[in-house]
Amino acid sequence: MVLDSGDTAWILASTALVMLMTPGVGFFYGGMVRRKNVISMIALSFIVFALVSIQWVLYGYSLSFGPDIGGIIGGLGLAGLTGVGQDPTGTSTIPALAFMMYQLVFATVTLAILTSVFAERVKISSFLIFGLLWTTLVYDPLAHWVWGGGWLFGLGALDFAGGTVVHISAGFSALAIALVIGKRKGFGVHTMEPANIPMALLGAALLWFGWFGFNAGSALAANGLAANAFVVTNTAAAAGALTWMAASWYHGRPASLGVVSGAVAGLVAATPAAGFVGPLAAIVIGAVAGAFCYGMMLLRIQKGLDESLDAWSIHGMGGLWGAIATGIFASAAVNSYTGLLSGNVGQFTAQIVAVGVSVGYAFGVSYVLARLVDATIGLRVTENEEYVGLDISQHGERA
Amino acid sequence: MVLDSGDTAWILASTALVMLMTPGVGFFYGGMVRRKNVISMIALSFIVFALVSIQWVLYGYSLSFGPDIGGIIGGLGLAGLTGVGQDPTGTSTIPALAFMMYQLVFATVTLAILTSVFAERVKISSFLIFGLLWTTLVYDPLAHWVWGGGWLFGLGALDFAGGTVVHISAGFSALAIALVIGKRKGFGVHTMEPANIPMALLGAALLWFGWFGFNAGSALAANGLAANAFVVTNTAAAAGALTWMAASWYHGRPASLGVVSGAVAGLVAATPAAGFVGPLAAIVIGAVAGAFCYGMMLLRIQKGLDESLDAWSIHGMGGLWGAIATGIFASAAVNSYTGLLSGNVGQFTAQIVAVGVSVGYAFGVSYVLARLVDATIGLRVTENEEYVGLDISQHGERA
Amino acid sequence: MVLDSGDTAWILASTALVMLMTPGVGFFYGGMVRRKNVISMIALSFIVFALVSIQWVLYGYSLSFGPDIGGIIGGLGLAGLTGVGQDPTGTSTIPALAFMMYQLVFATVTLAILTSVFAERVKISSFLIFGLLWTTLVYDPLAHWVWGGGWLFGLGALDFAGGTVVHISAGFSALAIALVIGKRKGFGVHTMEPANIPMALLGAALLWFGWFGFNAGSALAANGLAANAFVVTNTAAAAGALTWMAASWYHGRPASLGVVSGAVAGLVAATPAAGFVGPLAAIVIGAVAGAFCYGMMLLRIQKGLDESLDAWSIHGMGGLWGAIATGIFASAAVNSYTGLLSGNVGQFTAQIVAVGVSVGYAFGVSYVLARLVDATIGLRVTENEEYVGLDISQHGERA
Amino acid sequence: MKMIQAIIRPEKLDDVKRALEEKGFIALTVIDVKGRGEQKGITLQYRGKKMEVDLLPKVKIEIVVKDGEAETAIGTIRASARTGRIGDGKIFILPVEMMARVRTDEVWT
Amino acid sequence: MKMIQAIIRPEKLDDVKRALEEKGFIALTVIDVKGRGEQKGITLQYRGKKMEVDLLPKVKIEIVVKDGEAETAIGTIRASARTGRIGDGKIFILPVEMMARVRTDEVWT
Amino acid sequence: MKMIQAIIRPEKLDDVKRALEEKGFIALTVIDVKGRGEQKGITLQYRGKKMEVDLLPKVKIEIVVKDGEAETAIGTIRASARTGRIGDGKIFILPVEMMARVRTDEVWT
Ligand SMILES: Nc1ncnc2c1ncn2[C@@H]1O[C@H](COP(=O)(O)OP(=O)(O)O)[C@@H](O)[C@H]1O
Ligand SMILES: Nc1ncnc2c1ncn2[C@@H]1O[C@H](COP(=O)(O)OP(=O)(O)O)[C@@H](O)[C@H]1O
Ligand SMILES: Nc1ncnc2c1ncn2[C@@H]1O[C@H](COP(=O)(O)OP(=O)(O)O)[C@@H](O)[C@H]1O
Repeated sequence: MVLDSGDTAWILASTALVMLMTPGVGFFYGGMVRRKNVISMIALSFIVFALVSIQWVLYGYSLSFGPDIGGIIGGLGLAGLTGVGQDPTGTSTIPALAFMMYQLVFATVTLAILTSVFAERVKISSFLIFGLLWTTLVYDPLAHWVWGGGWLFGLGALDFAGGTVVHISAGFSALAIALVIGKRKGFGVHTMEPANIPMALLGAALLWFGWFGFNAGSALAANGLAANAFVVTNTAAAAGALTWMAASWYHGRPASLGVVSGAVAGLVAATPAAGFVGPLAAIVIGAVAGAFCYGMMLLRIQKGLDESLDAWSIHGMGGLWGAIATGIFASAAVNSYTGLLSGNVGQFTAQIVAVGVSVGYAFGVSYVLARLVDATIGLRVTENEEYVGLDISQHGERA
Repeated sequence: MVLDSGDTAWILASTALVMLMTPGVGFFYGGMVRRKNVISMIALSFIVFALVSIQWVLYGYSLSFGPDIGGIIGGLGLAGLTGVGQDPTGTSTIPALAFMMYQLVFATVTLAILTSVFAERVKISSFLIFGLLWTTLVYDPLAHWVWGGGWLFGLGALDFAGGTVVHISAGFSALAIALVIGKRKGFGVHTMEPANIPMALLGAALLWFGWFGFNAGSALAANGLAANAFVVTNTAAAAGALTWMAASWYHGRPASLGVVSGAVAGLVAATPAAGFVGPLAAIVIGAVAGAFCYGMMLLRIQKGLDESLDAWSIHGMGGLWGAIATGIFASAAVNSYTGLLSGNVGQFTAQIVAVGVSVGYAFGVSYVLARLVDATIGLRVTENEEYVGLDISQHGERA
Repeated sequence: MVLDSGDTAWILASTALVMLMTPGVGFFYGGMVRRKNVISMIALSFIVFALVSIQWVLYGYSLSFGPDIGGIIGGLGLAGLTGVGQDPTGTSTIPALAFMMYQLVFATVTLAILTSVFAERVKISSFLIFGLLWTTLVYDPLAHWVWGGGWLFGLGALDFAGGTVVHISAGFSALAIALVIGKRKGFGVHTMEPANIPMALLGAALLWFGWFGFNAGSALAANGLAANAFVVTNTAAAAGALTWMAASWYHGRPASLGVVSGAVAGLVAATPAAGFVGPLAAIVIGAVAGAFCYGMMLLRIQKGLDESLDAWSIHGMGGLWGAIATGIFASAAVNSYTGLLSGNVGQFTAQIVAVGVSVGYAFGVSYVLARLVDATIGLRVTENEEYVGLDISQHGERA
Repeated sequence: MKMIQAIIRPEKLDDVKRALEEKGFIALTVIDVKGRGEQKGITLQYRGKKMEVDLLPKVKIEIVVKDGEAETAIGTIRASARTGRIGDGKIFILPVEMMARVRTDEVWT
Repeated sequence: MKMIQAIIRPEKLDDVKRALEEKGFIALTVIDVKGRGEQKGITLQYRGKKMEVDLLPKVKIEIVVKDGEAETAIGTIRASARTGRIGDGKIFILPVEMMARVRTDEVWT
Repeated sequence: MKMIQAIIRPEKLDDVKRALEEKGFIALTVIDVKGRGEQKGITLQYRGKKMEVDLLPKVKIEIVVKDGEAETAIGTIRASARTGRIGDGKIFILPVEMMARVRTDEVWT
């Protein structure tokens, strides 16, 4: 189709918004670790961004969106962006390069979320290698399956902006890696106070802001569907913020970190659903997400699991709930799909399958990769380096 | 009318920009309070955002923009966003949902501005209740009167992006509440040094950035008028920054907080005028705003009034000046309206009336609401909680 | 031509993005100076923004883009924005006011970059005067020569988004001023630890984010060329980040400030090239920029030159490399221009000439201006003021 | 000589500094500390439960004075730092055997 | 009276505070410091080269106690701050000639 | 034993640390403080008016040494911290009655 300047303007703006989410994750996480690891945490987000940007241009985009090979993976036909041009292709109204770039920022933020489990203990060289393997072997195939014409897409599973590809995959990968990398020294023994809560709140603000590009941009056009996704995103975030706040208030005081964690939970849950459900369903989806992810966080802590910054409980479980909720609340009034509430059991099961597959694939491959890297070059820094902190030991800097 | 993708792209982008203003206010204010209340101040902005987001979707939008009831208030016909769809309505070229969402972020930032007067002493539970009452009983009616087809609109008062609805209402409400909630302990006795000036500057940067969405987005289209509003906004901000800087330099040193306060004063004053006046008028409007609001701040301090972060002197008085200036400088070369300078006395009086009504309504209702909440559940924390700081006493966190 | 709402939406959004770069520079630089000068550094960026905003509206835009006078400068026909209206002019599809505003934010960020060399020692009053002279006598003419129809444009030199006008001019001016203003007391004697590395990283994130508006906006339309520029920008930044990281790793540890400095180097180098080269060339351009600018920084330090925050080595030399690289890699597949690799030697020499002229003009005039201001009112604060820090001595504030 | 260490409320620092100045005690060193007194900080009621905020921000002033001046200095600090409410602080006197100036070779004992 | 100054690991502060509390030592002052011990901080291996991180964050606790109580306080701190690894810290005892309360006119010597 | 407290310019910390190290004084504690000397900080001229910046950032070094080593330590600090300009700092010596290691049961008196 012919290029539409309005649609293109919106996609370019959305891409910039989503780009900001990667440092946003960095500041969100960086504010929550201990003082001696703040820079390390933010630096990881920049390094992720640079690394995946190059990987994606060289071959990642092609693996995800290149010519389908048996429903499993894309071919290398688009490697180096050969043939990815300034004109729209197919039914698209935006430049092929804009679509590629928009997908790039999704790939980067996914790996950024995953840094949660590496917090305060990862060796930077090992992280670089692991990250490259992970984005190639976990993210790229999943993106192909769901969005690139792969087999999950064929199954009819709905995922508007990446509940499975981004959030479930990052969250459950984090869970798997947590089992391999082990707890931070002193976890559960000393209190580990967040270094800089205002910084974490800044990160959350950037995330909320950027998420409008993430979800509303996924309409790939500046149209009514984008507006719907925008509203659903914001509404779910607000509802999640309020229920997490209420739940944590009930257990003590309403921490600011709880408010924003709830918002992120709502944003995550809205991600697969934003283009399929309406604003009132968004309230339910977000509200459940806030309370549910809060509970999952408590469960994680109770189990003594050091998945340090809750990629699993918020992104993994929030994404899981959002994907299922899409199968429940999808409404023909919004888009041409219906869910369980409209009597469409098929959609609901398709969602469950997609969730199951994503969970299993992400968890399994990540576990194997983490063991591999750990067994060869070691994922963790030495005990002394961990004690001194990664800022000094890995970067030679002090916050 | 039919949907225009360019206009829609710009409104969606503008909505995201304005959304960022709410945490922007949080950081701006958070940097200026004492260290023990920084988190509290930022958290209030997030809580405001979540609260008003849900209120607006449930019934706030309907009260403001629903079917007019006697010029006073909108009916509940649009409650729960029933009938607010993906298509444009009337002469609009953007999705009805996009318009709703754009208005939502205005409602949130207005309540965020109002947190100024609650700084360092409000009980969070009382704030939640007060905030909900205020946005429902002050903001929603005012928005209806000016933008929703209510009686002030009928009078012909001009308010491009919210000088009355947003700034006068927040500013004069803050003044009223200041009389009820009382001074912070130690106000005027001890120096209260701002905790983190760079954080306040960051907030100001986000405000300036977001304000382009606020004012230029109010054209509701990506057109020449939007461009004019964009230019007027920036020019007035710059002029305000320079005059406040000069005035404060004259009295001592040019503090960075003065520079950005002047910019905010200019932005506020540009808000009602942006779509009606040209760039040279913007220099005058902004320059006067910077010096005038600086004087109002000095007056407030001299009167011993603890309207802590100057919502009144900057937003209230800046909005008042901007609304009147619109009646002076409105030019047919920009839009189809003229002001006093073009000999249109009628417009000037309409502006005065609108200002008077907004000031009176906001001040009066806010005063009553504040007394009510204070008399029942109490607006303030206990003296000990105030001494310890709201971060710990209300949120259990330390910055 | 007729106004295109999509193009206008993108330019307005881009303008907002670029606006954010000026405080972005403030935070980037502010985080790298010593604690006692953090506010000063950020404040300079706000002051620059306000000052140039007014200058540009009054006469700066006219000098740059007004009716050409002998290829040297624009006339005052557009002073006070007379005749700069809401409609597009010529072949443009965006409001003339939008184009003016977009150019304004370029002028501001250029002067912001230049604050590097004034860090921690400039008298604020002198900076105001110098800044006004510089933007008028260096920036405005250069902008006219390259973009406003002046003589360099006639030569056929390519500069997509400001490699010469913005980066070479700021960078080499900084070099010249460094020779006049002299070293900070204690430079090379005491270690000068950066006050707040996370703040510098935040500034870098805002720069990267805003740069999409800078480069992709320079297509002045939401089209395939904008998408290409967007991709080239991001790819070069990522490559620059990785090579600077690798180079600094080789010499010790991979500092986070190195990662983002490399990204900025890549962004700078991409600036002149973004609309003329493809993504693979961007990898080369960015990769070379990261390593090359790192080397230039080492050289500067080794020479004992206190061009404090590396405007010269990153912007000056990065811009120089980018401008030359444009002459090498320009490809007809991207835009209608070719470079050396396609056998077009003429383009390559045109680039060299443009670089030489910009370097010479910026360096020469800046040197003279700096001496002039230094000889009359003095560029530096007193030794005691410098010791106490500019935050207190110039602004009366503490970070 | 004596070192007087006074732990006071941060918001009283300006008052204390001014009062000391008037009595001729110019030189001093200030340190940000956290502390709790015998009553264990401040107890807040929170939804029925009690919560103790035990380490509150305080400011520590250190002044080294001649033996005979300690009395006056302490009196001045006490008068200017007192609010009468719990948390006003404590003053300690430690013996100092010698004081030396870095800039010159002066020494006091 | 005696001033006990104990320099300990920051992560042990809660334990030490609690232990002191149990023994009846409520009042104390806490200061963030950096320090290095005789073994010059921590040595890291880095690509063949050694790198010394010499100033590590520590916490200093100051408690003023009656002469007879010093022994117990020191024992309590030692027991609760010890991990057995290098960097556990040091304890110093300084003589205090007088302690005064700001809020009242009480004085202890 | 003696506790040497030296208040120096922050930018001299590295020099002082290195100088002490060379003389065998490895262990030390560093505290960020603010202070003013007898000349009341630094006076700036500002548009005709005078402005006093009275609390300037300083660094305090604390070293506990054996009685006989105090002299050397002080000399070393003085030599390495001196710039000759106002604000170079002061050094105090306080008596220490006992020093104990947390990690072991060692005690020095
Ligand atoms: N025995 C002590 N040892 C060390 N510090 C003390 C001691 N007593 C009080 N302090 C310090 O003085 C501060 C104020 O003491 P506090 O007991 O609150 O004053 P008050 O005497 O009014 O009750 C405490 O926060 C603590 O820092
Ligand atoms: N002689 C000393 N003077 C001043 N401070 C000291 C001295 N010895 C130790 N410290 C402080 O105690 C901290 C812990 O000492 P360290 O030597 O690491 O303990 P350990 O005795 O287990 O080796 C140091 O970081 C330093 O702050
Ligand atoms: N009598 C004192 N008591 C406590 N601290 C002091 C005293 N004299 C100096 N200081 C500390 O030493 C620092 C440097 O002292 P200063 O007087 O500036 O040095 P100089 O001796 O060169 O004039 C001061 O900022 C203050 O912190």
